[in-house]
Amino acid sequence: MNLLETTTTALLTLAIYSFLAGDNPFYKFAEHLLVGLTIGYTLVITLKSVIWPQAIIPMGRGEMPGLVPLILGCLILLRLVPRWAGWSRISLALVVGGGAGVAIPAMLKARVLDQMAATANGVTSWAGWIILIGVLATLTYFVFTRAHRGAWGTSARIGRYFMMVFFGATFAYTVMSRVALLIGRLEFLMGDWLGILRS
Amino acid sequence: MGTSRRWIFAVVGVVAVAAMIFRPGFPLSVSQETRHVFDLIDSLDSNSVVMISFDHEASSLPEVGPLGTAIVDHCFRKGIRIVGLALFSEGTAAGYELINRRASAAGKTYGTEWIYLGFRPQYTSAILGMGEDLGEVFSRDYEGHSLAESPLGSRIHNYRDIALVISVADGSMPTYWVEYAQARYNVKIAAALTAVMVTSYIPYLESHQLTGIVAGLRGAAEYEQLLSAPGAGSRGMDAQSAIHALIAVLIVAGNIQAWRKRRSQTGRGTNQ
Amino acid sequence: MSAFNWRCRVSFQFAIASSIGAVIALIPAAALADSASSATSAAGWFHSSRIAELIGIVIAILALAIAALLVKRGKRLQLRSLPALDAVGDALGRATELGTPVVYSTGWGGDMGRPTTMASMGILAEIAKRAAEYNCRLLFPSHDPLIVSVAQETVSQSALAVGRPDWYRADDISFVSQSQLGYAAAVDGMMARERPGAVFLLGSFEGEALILAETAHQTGAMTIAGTDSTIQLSFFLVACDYTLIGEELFAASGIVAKDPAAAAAVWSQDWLKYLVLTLLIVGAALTATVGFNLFQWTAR
Amino acid sequence: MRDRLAIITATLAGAFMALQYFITLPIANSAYRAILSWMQIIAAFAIVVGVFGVIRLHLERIGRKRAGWLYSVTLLAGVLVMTILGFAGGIDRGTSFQWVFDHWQAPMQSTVFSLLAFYIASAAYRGFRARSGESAILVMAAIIVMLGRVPLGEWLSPILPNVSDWILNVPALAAKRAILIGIGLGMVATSLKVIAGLERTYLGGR
Repeated sequence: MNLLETTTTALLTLAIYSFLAGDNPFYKFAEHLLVGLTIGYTLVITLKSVIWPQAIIPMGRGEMPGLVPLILGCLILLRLVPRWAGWSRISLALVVGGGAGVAIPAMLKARVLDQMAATANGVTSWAGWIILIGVLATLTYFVFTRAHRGAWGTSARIGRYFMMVFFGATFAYTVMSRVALLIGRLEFLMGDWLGILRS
Repeated sequence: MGTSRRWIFAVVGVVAVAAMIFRPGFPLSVSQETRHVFDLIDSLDSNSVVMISFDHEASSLPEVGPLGTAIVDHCFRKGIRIVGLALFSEGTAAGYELINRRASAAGKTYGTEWIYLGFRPQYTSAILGMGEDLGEVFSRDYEGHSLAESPLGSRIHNYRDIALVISVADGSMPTYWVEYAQARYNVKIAAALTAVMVTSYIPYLESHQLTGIVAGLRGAAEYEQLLSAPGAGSRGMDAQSAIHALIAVLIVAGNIQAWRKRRSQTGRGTNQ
Repeated sequence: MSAFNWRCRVSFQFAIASSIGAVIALIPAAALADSASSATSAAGWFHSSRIAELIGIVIAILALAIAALLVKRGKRLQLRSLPALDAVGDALGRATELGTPVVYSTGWGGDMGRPTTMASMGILAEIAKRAAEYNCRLLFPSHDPLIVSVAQETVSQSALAVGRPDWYRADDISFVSQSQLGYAAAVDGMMARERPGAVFLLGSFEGEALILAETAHQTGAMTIAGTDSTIQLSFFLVACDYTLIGEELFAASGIVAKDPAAAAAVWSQDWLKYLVLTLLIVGAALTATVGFNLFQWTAR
Repeated sequence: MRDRLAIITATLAGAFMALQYFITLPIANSAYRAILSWMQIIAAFAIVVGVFGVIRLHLERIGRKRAGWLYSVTLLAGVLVMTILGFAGGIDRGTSFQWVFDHWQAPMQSTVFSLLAFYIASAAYRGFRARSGESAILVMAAIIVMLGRVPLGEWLSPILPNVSDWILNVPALAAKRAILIGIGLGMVATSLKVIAGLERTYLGGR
């Protein structure tokens, strides 16, 4: 990388960081440039890697199924015409309904059954029993049609304690990756650009 | 509130910069997982081939880049050949740059000691396809040379010619490597991950579907220590320690401040 | 309106009947497939290893149908209050008093196919109604044009429902950028300039969660958040004024809607939770005493 | 009629996508993949609509010389640069499109992401107040795990990493599992409502 290249990159980096001191023209410039670039990037990638190969080319080959996605896509384009915008609901319905359908068995397995199995089968150690108690207590917290009073309330409160441990731990745990991102940018600014880091 | 926040931001910046320049160098113990991956690569014959797949987004590079660098350095040092590729489009250029930089530092030639295959979308079919015929999935490499004509490229036909696959990832891609390449073709898979992903992959390690895991900047620092070549990971680790400590201090300071404020308020209350 | 009710009922009954019918048709097939070849995971045309999910779905459908039936017959439910929902009124009132807009984001982590986004839309509908009544401007920046389409339909209907169609401005519900951090940068900028009185972060969030929450707080907004992303929950809990934890987001969508079907869904969720609790206790007892794995059909 | 068609579409698509999970027939699998690709294509066409809307909005700002219209010019310039480079020069290695991505877009994205390190610090100062027993637990867990995962913590106390691992693997895991189960049930109920036609916010009404 030559100096001019790194300097433009460094200035854009600093313009984003300037937001930490408050909104300012440098940030506004960088923000709008970034948004513009990402929109252009997405548009190019979408047209080249989805619409062209998956919607236009199959239709060009005369494949019948190719016509369906094209029609569904065009229905979405009707949103640009306020009078006919309502027709886009059919395409929206496919996305919403299809997504819901995919989610039902997938979520039931990954989020409910697998978690239950791991919890119930884990009671072969002390840790497993603590986990079981934690899962039961936390689940009682999530019951909505029953007031949190009496024994039920105690259980829900224990559940909240478990959740607090979880939130504190995840927060701390995630700090690691986020700090790595800052370090990466500082590596660039101080190493590649200014050259003041010894290896 | 606004000013105290700006002070916090300034202190974070200063502490990170200072830690990276002055390097306090806290002693670091190497985890079993990292040592395992190191030993695994160390035990390979020179001349064997390792496949490194860059399955991450550009924004994760600061965290997985040092890991990839340490592993690539280790392979080159051992005389192991590297075949690079990407199953995430954003990892493509970053992966190529990374290997290229380390190759020129180690004096390795493209085509015989390393090649880069480039990116293929539809990762399931790419992973499965490479198990049958690698040349069918990638007929040309990233630089545009025909694979059949390159000395290293003509040596690898499918996973039987690969000693180890390492997925450098920030998401679920190693699971696909495990489910398709490991389960069906029995190739060894290791994962170089972001720190947040580790807990999701421990079960795969315990079931031996994954041969090894190295993760995060800390994993990179540990690996560099094993190589006795401190780099971006070790440098980052000092900053990491410093910022973690700073945040712990801020939590305590915030509590002290709140406690004092509360006390002065109740104090006023009794005076009235 | 009655025509709408009629359509609603017919389609509901049709859907439930067809789902149950299809599932019931599958059960004997599953049993046959299972007995025909006990070891292989995929015999005939049915994935016999997936029987547990099938049973789960049947139970969930029955629970929803029975709850809907009971609610329709006039069974009243006492739902536990959620502080985050109670705070919505204060948040909107505050923004109205200050003369500032409110910002609503469903997060970058979800799309229209994700049930979480759907649940968020239910809450958006209610917030839009109140914002329209207060004549408080509602800004809805999004990373996904399909979410924008749905949000526009939702908000314009809400405006119509409270008799304020003139309040609705389509341009305020807009696509920003599909890029996670492009989106975060733009919403940060929007909050710094518009200084919203309240910010609602309800949906699936990823790394942008804390960027948005902290900037919102910095600009002085009251923040009400809720998400199904377990990692981001911890950030919201620390940085926001109110947080809906995981399932509370789905329940909130049912609670604000004040319509029988939504209440029935919350109720059926609770029944399923009782079932989960029971199965966990029984399963753990069996594992600990006789080493029997109650969940062997779910493991693959 | 149009809306009824939409509801029927949602119901059929949802019911099929859920049921195909249990069916091994190749035809079900190829229909599943076809519908997934249609969903992807719909999303792609929606991008075109979205981009069109953004361009119209900013052209209007420029035309009316609204406050900050120069920034709108910057934004449109960004869109134009990427679009022209992408279509004229291609998007592969060594193209200008890739250069702009590598030198401008990706570094700015990483920088926005790295703002998190600062925001985590300010949120920690403000949000971790040990007002009650509950929040005291939150604070303790955070501090132990935060220090337990870096060399500094090991240096402070050799048992800190073990305690931190225990917290993550036992009590935190318990809460996470329960939260996941709750979310799973919420998602299933919401999805069922959509397929049953009870949830119709996406049609602009209930």
